[in-house]
Amino acid sequence: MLTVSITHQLGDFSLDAAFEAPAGISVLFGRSGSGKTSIINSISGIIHPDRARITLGDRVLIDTSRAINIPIHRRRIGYIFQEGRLFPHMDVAQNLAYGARHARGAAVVPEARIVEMLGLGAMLKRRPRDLSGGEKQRVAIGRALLAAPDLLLADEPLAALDGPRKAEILPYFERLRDELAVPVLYVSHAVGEVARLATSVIAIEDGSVVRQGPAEEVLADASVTPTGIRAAGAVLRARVVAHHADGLTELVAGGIPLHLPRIEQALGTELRVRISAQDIILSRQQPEGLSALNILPGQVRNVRAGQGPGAMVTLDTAAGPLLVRITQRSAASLNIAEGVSCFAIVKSVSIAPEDIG
Amino acid sequence: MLTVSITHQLGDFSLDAAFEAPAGISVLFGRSGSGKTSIINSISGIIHPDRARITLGDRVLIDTSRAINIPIHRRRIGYIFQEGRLFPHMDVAQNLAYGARHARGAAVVPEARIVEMLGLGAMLKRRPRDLSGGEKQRVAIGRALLAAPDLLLADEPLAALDGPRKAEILPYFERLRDELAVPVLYVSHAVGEVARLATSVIAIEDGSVVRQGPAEEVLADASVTPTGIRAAGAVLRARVVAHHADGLTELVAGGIPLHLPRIEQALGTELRVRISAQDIILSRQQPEGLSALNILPGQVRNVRAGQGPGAMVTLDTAAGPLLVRITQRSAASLNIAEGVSCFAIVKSVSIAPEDIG
Amino acid sequence: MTGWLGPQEWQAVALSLKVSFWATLLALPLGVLAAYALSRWTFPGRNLLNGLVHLPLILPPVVTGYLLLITFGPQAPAGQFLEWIGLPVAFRWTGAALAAAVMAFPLMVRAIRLSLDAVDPKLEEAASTLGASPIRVFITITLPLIAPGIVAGGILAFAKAMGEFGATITFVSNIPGETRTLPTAVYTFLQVPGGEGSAVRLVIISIIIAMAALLLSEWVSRRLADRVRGA
Amino acid sequence: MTGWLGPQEWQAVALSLKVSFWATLLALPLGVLAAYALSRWTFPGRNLLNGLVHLPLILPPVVTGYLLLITFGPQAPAGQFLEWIGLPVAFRWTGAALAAAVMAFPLMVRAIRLSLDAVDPKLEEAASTLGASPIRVFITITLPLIAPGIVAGGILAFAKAMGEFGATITFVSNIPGETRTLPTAVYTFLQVPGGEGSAVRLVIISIIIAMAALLLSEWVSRRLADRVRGA
Amino acid sequence: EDVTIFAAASLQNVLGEILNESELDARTVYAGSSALARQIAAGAPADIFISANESWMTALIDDENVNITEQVNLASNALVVVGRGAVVSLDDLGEHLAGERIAMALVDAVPAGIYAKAAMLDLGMWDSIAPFVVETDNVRSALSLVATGAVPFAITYVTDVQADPRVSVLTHLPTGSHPPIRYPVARLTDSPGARAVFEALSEPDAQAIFAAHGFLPPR
Ligand SMILES: Nc1ncnc2c1ncn2[C@@H]1O[C@H](COP(=O)(O)OP(=O)(O)OP(=O)(O)O)[C@@H](O)[C@H]1O
Ligand SMILES: Nc1ncnc2c1ncn2[C@@H]1O[C@H](COP(=O)(O)OP(=O)(O)OP(=O)(O)O)[C@@H](O)[C@H]1O
Ligand code: MOO
Ligand SMILES: [Mg+2]
Ligand SMILES: [Mg+2]
Repeated sequence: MLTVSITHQLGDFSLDAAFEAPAGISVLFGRSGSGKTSIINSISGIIHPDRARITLGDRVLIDTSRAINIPIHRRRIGYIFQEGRLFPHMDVAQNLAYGARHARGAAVVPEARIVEMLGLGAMLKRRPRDLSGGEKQRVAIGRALLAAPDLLLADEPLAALDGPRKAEILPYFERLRDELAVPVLYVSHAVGEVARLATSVIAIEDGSVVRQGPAEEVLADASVTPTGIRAAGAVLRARVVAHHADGLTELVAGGIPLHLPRIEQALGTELRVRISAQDIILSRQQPEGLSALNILPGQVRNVRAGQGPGAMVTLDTAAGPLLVRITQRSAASLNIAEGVSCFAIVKSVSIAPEDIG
Repeated sequence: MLTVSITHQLGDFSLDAAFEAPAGISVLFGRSGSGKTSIINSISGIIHPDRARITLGDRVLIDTSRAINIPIHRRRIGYIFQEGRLFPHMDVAQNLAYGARHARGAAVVPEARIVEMLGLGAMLKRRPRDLSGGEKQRVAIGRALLAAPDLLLADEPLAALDGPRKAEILPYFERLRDELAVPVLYVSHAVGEVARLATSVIAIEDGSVVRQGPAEEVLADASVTPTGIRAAGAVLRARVVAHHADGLTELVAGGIPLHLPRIEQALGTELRVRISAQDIILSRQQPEGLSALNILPGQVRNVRAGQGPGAMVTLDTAAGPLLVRITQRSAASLNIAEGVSCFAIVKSVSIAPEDIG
Repeated sequence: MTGWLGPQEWQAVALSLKVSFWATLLALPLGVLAAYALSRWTFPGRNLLNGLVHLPLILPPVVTGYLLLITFGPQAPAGQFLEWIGLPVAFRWTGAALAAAVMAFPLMVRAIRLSLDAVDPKLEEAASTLGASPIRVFITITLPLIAPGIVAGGILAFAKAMGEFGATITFVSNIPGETRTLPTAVYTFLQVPGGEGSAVRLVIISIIIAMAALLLSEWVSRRLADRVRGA
Repeated sequence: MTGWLGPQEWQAVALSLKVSFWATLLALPLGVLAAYALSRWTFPGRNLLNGLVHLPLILPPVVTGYLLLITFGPQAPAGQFLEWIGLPVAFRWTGAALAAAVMAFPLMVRAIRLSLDAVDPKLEEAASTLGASPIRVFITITLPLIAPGIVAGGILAFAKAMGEFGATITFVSNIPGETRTLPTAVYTFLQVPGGEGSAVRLVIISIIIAMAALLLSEWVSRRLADRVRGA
Repeated sequence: EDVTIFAAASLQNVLGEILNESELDARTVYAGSSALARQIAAGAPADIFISANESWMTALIDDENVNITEQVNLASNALVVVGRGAVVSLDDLGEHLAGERIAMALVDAVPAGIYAKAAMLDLGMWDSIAPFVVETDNVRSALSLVATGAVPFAITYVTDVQADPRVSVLTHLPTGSHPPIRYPVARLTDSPGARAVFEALSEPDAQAIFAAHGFLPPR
């Protein structure tokens, strides 16, 4: 458990943030310039905040009121920087080894595995300046992971990567989250990443925490500014029950079957499935003859009309509450109001691979 | 018109690419390390390729066979670098002015407008190191734009930006594309960006061009590796016909009405609307009582089953061909085959703001 | 001798300041040019230039002074040319400045080169893409970025010029009011038994002046390095 | 005198090489330490240290030599201490090395400081987050990154040591085979009628040696700078 | 080599020859008289000190840390005006020098300069030449200024002119016009070697060599 409370002035910008990050991945979410990097820097010890108390488990990293300030190198924190910061005088292999050399525990994952996972094999003997932007970032990720830290800080680690590479690396962060006690504080702008990875979400605005809580809650809250309407969605917990011959995997969430393209997970695995509010169509009668495979009956808990043409519907289903974004025009024409029953139509494929995990 | 033909060896990596970029935005699309930055560097003159012929309009920038090699500063090329490269000894205002000072023509957009658009007003007197990652990138964009170049090279200019900020800056690239003759070569990993901006797309793999053509064609091609299935989609041309009181804007594409959340465009404006293949639901009969507002009747041109559980359906509609991704299971149960008629159901809001433009 | 320092001694102080100032000013642009050429260009004779620049460091100062004398002396063509353009150096304070500049040159070039080598060529490329010609890139990007090195080199040169003795006295002698700089005056006192007291006074003066310059440069250099660091 | 150089002259060459080598070796670690302290730490007396380091540059060499003589002479406590630990410097080649090291020290410190100031502290921070203690950060990150500056400083010191005359002859005199270095030998020849020929030969030798060192350092420095540049 | 001689640099040739001829084994250390005197005062391992400068010898005699057991004058020297032209008479000298630069060693510090100034004062020429005096760190530098043509005249010791064909003696300055130029030698230790060297320097053989190099007998 990481607890953070920081007050710090940077020029005109004031940082005044307090939050807790439980085990798992806590995503710091906020607009450019909102103070995410500053928070991360304070935790790592790179910034010495005006006032702060930060604890990691039972270790106090800094407590300005008691004049405690553990130096950076003893904080046992892995930091994946926004700008790589590879050592220019070392080749890739040496950069990676640098983390491992000072590692304060057994490597979480063996080096060979990390090299393979990050696709670094072909460039081990190259120097940073001979790497492409994305390649540098991959090396930086590997280096931080090999240091076997007690807390991992990741500042937009995947921003420079292409989709397929992102998709390859994301599962590793998931493994970190699921298999290890190492808490991860993860800065990201990408809703997909947030939804997929976040155990909890901390939304930052202008240097302050505007919302924090379990990912399911925060992401389901359409009012969280940085997330915004388009990112709203619900996260369901589902269990893998069958792998069908036609390539679909069947999951069950609260008794309701969901069909998704093959997920390589053992039967019985519990997964989190995110369904974006805008990917759901509502229908008053049981739909038929549609290509969409997943239909969840439910009851409208409430309808909130936003500014603009949209309305956000919360639909209670057996699988859990769903968020549905429709137009006010549709809400009116379909008579959608508190208490009415209707059906949520979700295309199986609209649950993006990044949103399952 | 930019024509490019480059052969160059970088360590183990060989670049061997030839393509043409017409006016408008040509997106270079490819995985990390595929050679995008190397191509851009060759065009800008930063890399001197082993063999190359690059022409911009009627100017030859480099022709190694004729020993022509225009120096960087006379190429009149604006370059937004992957890593910012702001001048550390100048404040933001001076960095911006640097571009304008050597500008080779009237500013495309007045400085004040760029400052406002990129949200730089509050940081004009600050130095680069006091900026957040995204702020730096915004300044870099502004600086390149103010140089009034004949060709703009943009290497993942938006990767470090958050969604809302991206959404603010994208329209500017669109204006560049639509209003000015300046061709733009734009590197991006983000399908949304590509779809929205690209006039033409150049797909790179391992240093070679694997596919190039108009954006509509390339993006509709599910086989373009870097794009991948999830990014497939069709781009329709639509015209704004009405702004309704409930906040919806009505467009018409090939006689078919489409409803989208308010788009701030004058009546009569021609827009490109991208509809992702996976955001469409097919129905054999005319659907009723659904919250989805956009229903396009059409006829199946062909069905291609991919590996995995999916199938890609090309549906000819009056608005143009649509790509629809459904499961093979649905295709079978709905009897979707070449020649059958059916309806494409698109939620108005599933046309993402980034995909309109 | 009235007061703590006599008029002759004050004269030496003033002269040393003048000589060091001009020596530094003379060496600076040439030093930047030489450093740039050595750091960025490859040309035939590069090693020769490098060697020449360092020569005054390697040679005993007296030898450098002697070489200056046979190059710029009243009989030598170079000396006569300078005289002809109205800038005679033989046995003039201008010659003292020349000697000090030559002696300080290697220090200055080294300092500037180190700064130059640390400039990220990517920034220069970026300026080129913005349409800046090589000369403008140099003036607007390279020069400001190497400013700390130039200041460091300048102060090194100034300090060296304040202390230069061997080459100066060999080249331009010790003419009161014209070429009798502080170190020459100090040397004079040290040659006679019991002259240490007067020498010490002059040494203290030089130390104070050089320290002031040093502190100033330190301050300027820090501010510049600060401006330049981190992007 | 047999051959081109007589045995005494060879002796001076060998001695100068030995003295310069040890002077450089002595100055290097101290130079790195002083440069680091001046560049990174703030402590009371920082300005004083800075001044002290630069003193040999400012003072006429003869004065520096004189100060060394009264500090490390056989009668002075520091000199007696060194003698007691088995490292006498007075009128020994070790003293010549000490004098050369002191004279070269400011050049070396300046060179190293410039390199240090150019090191991006972000890289050091990154190493800290990877668990490297300050001393390890210094050894594994800072030191390799300032290697070009160290090489530059080292060669500057070596060249200066090869040419140092005033302080050396004042401090440890001109004892053949013990403290008669190349520049001192040159001086000696210049003092007698007809000695110029020998002096010129020795000057040529020093030039060749210093140029060789220079080229070597140039090469090493380029390779290092290359390794270190660009991330 | 158990005897170390600290000697003024200008005595290098003559001393080398004397040691050679007399087959005495000694180590010679040459530098400016002032530097050597200071080093001896600081404890330098010198057995014999030959100074070109009487006042430094006097200073050492007065120094209580230095134990000088014997002291004697070895030779003396005379001043000449050198140049690249023909001989001039002393009477015409003033006219000859008028308005031209003349080099001499530092007139307030280095013996050759001090004597030269004294001579010029005595001859009543100082005031007219003073603005044109070019002072050098030692007398040899003054000579080389003439040799390279940088200045037309210099005042040096007669012993300096010998080997350089580019310069010639224009006129000899009267020995009475300046204080006697003496080369005192001192013995600082009591070893037999030191005694032997000290004695040998005053022997007729040594004196002949001094004379051959242009030195005058001790005064
Ligand atoms: N030294 C400084 N002086 C003044 N303002 C500063 C300084 N350092 C940072 N800031 C400001 O503090 C704010 C927070 O910066 P920070 O780097 O934490 O943002 P961020 O959330 O990481 O943004 P991004 O997503 O763009 O990286 C920004 O507005 C930035 O301009
Ligand atoms: N000097 C070099 N020596 C060897 N290989 C190099 C050198 N420079 C670049 N490369 C390799 O060339 C390939 C192309 O690099 P480039 O920077 O063009 O990729 P990119 O497509 O821009 O990637 P990214 O999206 O990660 O920025 C990469 O595999 C890179 O490792
Ligand atoms: O022997 Mo001297 O002291 O150089 O004139
Ligand atoms: Mg940031
Ligand atoms: Mg790239």
